[in-house]
Amino acid sequence: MSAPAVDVGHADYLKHAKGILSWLYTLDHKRIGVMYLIVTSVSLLLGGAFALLVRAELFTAGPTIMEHDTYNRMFTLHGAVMVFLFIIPSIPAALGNFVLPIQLGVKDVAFPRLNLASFYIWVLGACFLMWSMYDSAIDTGWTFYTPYSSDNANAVSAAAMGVFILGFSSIFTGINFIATINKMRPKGMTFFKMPLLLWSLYATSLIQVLATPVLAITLLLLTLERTMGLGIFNPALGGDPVLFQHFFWFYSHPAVYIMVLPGMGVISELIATFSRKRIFGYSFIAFSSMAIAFLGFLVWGHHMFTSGQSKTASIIFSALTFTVAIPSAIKVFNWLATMKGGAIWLTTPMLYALSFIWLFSIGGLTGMFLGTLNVDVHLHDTYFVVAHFHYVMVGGTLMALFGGIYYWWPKIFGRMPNDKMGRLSALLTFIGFNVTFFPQFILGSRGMPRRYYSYLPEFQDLHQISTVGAFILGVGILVGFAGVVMSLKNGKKAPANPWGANSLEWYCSSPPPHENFKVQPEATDPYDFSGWKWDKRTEGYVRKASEA
Amino acid sequence: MAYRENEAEAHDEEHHEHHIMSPKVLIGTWLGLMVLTGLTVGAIKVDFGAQANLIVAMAIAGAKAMLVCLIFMHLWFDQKYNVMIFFGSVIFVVLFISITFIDTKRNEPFRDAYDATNKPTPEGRVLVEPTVSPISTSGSDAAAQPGELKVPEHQKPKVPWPSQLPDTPRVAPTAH
Amino acid sequence: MKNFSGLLMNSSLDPAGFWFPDQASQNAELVDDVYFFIYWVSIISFVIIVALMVFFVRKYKRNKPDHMPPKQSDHNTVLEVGWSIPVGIVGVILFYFGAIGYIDAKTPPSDAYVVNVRGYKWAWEFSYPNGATSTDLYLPANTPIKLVISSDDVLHSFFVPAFRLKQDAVPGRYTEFYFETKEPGTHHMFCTEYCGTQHSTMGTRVKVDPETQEKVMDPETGQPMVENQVFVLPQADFEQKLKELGNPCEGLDAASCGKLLYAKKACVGCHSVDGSKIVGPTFKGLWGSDRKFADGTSAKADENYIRNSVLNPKGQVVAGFNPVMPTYQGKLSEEDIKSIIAYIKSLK
Amino acid sequence: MSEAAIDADAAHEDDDHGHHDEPFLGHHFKDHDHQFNTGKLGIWLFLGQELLFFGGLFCAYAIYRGMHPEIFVEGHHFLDVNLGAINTCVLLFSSLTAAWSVRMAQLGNKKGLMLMIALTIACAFGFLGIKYIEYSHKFHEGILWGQLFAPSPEAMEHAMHGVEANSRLHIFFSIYFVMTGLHGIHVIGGIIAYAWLLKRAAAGHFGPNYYGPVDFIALYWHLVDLVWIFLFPLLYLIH
Repeated sequence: MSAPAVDVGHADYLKHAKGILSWLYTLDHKRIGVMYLIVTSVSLLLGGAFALLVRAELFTAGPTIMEHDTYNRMFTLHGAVMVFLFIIPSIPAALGNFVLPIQLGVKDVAFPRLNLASFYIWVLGACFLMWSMYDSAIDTGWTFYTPYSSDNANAVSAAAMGVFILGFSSIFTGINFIATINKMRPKGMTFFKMPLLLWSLYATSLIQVLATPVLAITLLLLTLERTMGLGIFNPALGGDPVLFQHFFWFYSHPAVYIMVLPGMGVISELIATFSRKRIFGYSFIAFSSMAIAFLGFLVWGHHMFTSGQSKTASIIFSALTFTVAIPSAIKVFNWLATMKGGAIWLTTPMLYALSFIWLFSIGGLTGMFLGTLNVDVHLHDTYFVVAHFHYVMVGGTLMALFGGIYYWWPKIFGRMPNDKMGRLSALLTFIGFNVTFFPQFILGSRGMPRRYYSYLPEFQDLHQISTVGAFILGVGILVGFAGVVMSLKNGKKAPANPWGANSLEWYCSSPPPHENFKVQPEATDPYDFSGWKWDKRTEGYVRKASEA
Repeated sequence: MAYRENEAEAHDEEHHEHHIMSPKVLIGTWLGLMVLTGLTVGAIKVDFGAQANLIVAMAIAGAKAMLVCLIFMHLWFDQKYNVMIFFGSVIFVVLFISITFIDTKRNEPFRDAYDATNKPTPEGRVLVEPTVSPISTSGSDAAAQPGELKVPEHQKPKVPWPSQLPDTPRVAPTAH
Repeated sequence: MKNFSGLLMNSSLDPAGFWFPDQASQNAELVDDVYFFIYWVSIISFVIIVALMVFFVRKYKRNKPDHMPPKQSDHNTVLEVGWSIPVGIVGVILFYFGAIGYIDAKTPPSDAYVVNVRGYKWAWEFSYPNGATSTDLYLPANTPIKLVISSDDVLHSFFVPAFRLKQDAVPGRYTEFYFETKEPGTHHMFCTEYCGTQHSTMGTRVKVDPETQEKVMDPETGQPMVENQVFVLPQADFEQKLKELGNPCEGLDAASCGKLLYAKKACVGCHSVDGSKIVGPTFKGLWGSDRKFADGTSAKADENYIRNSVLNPKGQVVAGFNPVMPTYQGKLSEEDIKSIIAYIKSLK
Repeated sequence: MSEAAIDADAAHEDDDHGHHDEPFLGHHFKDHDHQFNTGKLGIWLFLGQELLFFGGLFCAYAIYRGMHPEIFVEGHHFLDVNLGAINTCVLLFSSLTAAWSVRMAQLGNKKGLMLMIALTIACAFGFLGIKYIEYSHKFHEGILWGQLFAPSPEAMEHAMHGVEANSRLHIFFSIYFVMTGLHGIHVIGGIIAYAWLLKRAAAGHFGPNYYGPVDFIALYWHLVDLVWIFLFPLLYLIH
């Protein structure tokens, strides 16, 4: 099989057309990906600012810098912005949009207009959410639990409609990705020759298509309940608030995998590339993504062990929950096995990948505490849970996102990110993250409930450590952004393949030309790195002479 | 269509038949649907029993749905993957409904007990004279409430114990 | 920070004391045992994962950019299945012991002593079979207890860390759990389901003087004092306490009784008596003043007005405040309301 | 409209880099078959999410029917089976015309295609008209959802014959109005999509080579029909 020629020399997509309108009307998946990258990054900073305000308030046991109600709004907005505006769209919509079609060697995703529509639907949803903040801001927690949310003077309806709309953005992205992967793979690329990122995006998209509509109908019912007094969830009218939780978690548990699966895909790419070794247990990793996606639908009730759910249901859900542990563990073991005997290059993205393994392991292992019924009854709704899901979602998604950004940045903008700042940022986020969240496991075990504005004096020391950590984490994230953004001005020009990876996106120039490839290339083996050699002049990898 | 020959895996999948429905099949299907509609309306005249009525109605609706799916939506002639998506979604709907149903059904006594003293109405809950003691709903023995503790006779309850509720109904706060 | 290092020192001697509050119920023992089983499994797995990761990074470093590892092993099915099996086995063990403990806490024996727990914004009210009520929870020692939990407004969750138990209070249904108390002692309780403004004060909290809004300090330790706790008492003390609770205002005049109810019935959380605005209007100078309502009407604060505001708080919302107060119908008797009116009268 | 977006994409025409000889073939597709198959997969995925979307409502229905079957028995007395049955027939006929429109497009029969689309739109309006009669009648009698449920004594007497109604009866109408209302919104969506299709059919865009949008919108329309096939017995035919 002959490898596709490195495609250089066409006008790149950034210069292809000029002016703000050429961006706003673009159908190019790369530009849409970049726009997503910008808006999700802004969301991350916004959500992060809310988080720091929350942590600052918790620095002392009593009132510190704000009132009860302000605090309640801050933690709600932190959750809502981070979950709906940042984590869910970050990797699939931003990096996925950019990378997926190029990895397939096609010119665009299957439905480019739908892709742009998804982006504007996202913007519309975000506007609703912002409007709700301006109006009076929700204070229900990001979960919108009834009946608190159905009988509440705040702007819950606007926020719920915002999330409803954001859901459709997510669904359409999912439809687009599935159709693209299914129908537009290049010659020679069977499902089992795809890069693992595509597998994880495929699994993610299936969840987006099948779970998100249930969230949509839930929030629609909630909005109707508030505006028209429907009474399906409101117990005062004979409704059932626990039913709302079933509806909500039928989406929101699979949504946890929407958040973490793409991250796992990114890590699989990073580990293989920087170990310069074929990924170990390819089919197990691929199947584990699908298994996680499927099993993720069957375990939603483990969020409801203390909610008044029946004994029977709790026991069934607990049993099913442990089955998810197996595919998750398989991934971690396979990453380690890939590193064994490799040629490990500790670049910035690899540092992020390693801290992903560290943090995700803690997140996964502490999940066992929460899946175990009687232990969960003690730990549920305490800081233990807060720490656990931050280890999974932030340790997972945020680290993978930053790893991914540093990895693909040369491809996206044609500039090498600042390596020193990248390493500093990886170190700071890693330290800051552990200092913030590890003490929360202790707090939770000792009985500190979550979403508390004030707490008993005995919890204060651990809270203070946590707050200090949060600010270190914040600095780490800012440094991370600075490292890539500053490279746009004075970064070194990036070679086509700075890392020696072998999936198709590294075959086109950095940044890629407008239509990626003139003709769809044949598939490469994404984990065969032997065809590339180091080129001192460009400081990147080039094809070996025999094959070029 | 050179690309097809090269995609061994996708060879059959990609072959699209452009199946054109004949007028006979279309009209026949439609007539079938009309007959089934007549049947399901007619079935309400016959009482098979509360559960069976629902099953009969759903069976007829299911048959109609299959006709629409397989012929009008030409799923019968469609690619396997599309069939999988559609019926896969149906399976997820069924999982969602059935698991939620199991849980809610098992919790019925706990709600009925509460309803017995707090009746839900469009205006919000209204307190009514209780007919059962909520304490007995747990499945354990109701008679054994206070245990070995002796309560002095003269002490009158200040706040209604669920089995000693006030005589006059009252209106609880409404949702809005 | 000093305390934290002290606690770490402690932990080397007693990990349970580091991670957990006291064990005050039979249920707590099993929870802690399962917890520490997972804890050690986790620590061992984590150390192995990280040790391997660090070892590989150091051993298999890329020396030069063209360094290509010689062996490109890509899979080993035996290994894959092999390392999935222990994960599965641990899962089965955890599920089994977790479920056993859970079923136990959900299956009360028929002779359990029943206490009704009612959550509302933002307090718990415990009622005992003799009709007495309290805001602290009193329980007899060494007795099987069943708590029957309900809520008047939104979701709450009743959590006692020392019992390792929590259960949501769901409006529209009863929920319950069972445990067996051990030796007498004092424990914290919390609300763990987010329920609005004062969520964090619904349960054990720092004691605040209702008049000055200042923290109350323990004269002996110099630490802030807490209120709203779970008291497990010896049987005789418990019965004595129940008697007292049955008639809290005995021997008090109406205004003092009102003051007592003001603190006990959680009025204190929203209404100040020093003129400051919390969630609701202050009681200071309320009596006889003119009240302007959100709908534009107004009234004079007399007996009738206060009575209405207590029983139907959303009927007359004072301008500038949100209609968040729950009704106290059924929570306060006619006598109680009179006492509260007397107390408000006394606050000029 | 999302389904319109998929259709538009299947016909993605981009001025500067399309297939110049093929006006409705997207530049990133190999040929019409490729484009058609991809679009079809897209619309099926969209229908899959529609199923889950309605699935939430069917779940709420199942829960309340399981808990309180009596409110469904009582509630259906307030509904008119005849109007429901007529509406079922109207929708089934529109499904026939929708399926026929695909046949017409495949055969390249422009007039037939336009006729079938027009018939489908007419049926959709007919359906909404009958729904309007039902709704306005109920509004008039105060038979509304949830908190607004306050039927007139005559309506109560007519349906219940003096038997006291269940205190949760209003929930039946919450479910009834949400389910039929959302279904009605989907019908309106279908009308908009078909109107767009009619315009394109008049311009002569469709033929044996390129009829994806006709097929996709017909699929959507059949799904709307499918939902009604279940709503009719679940809401009207209870005894």
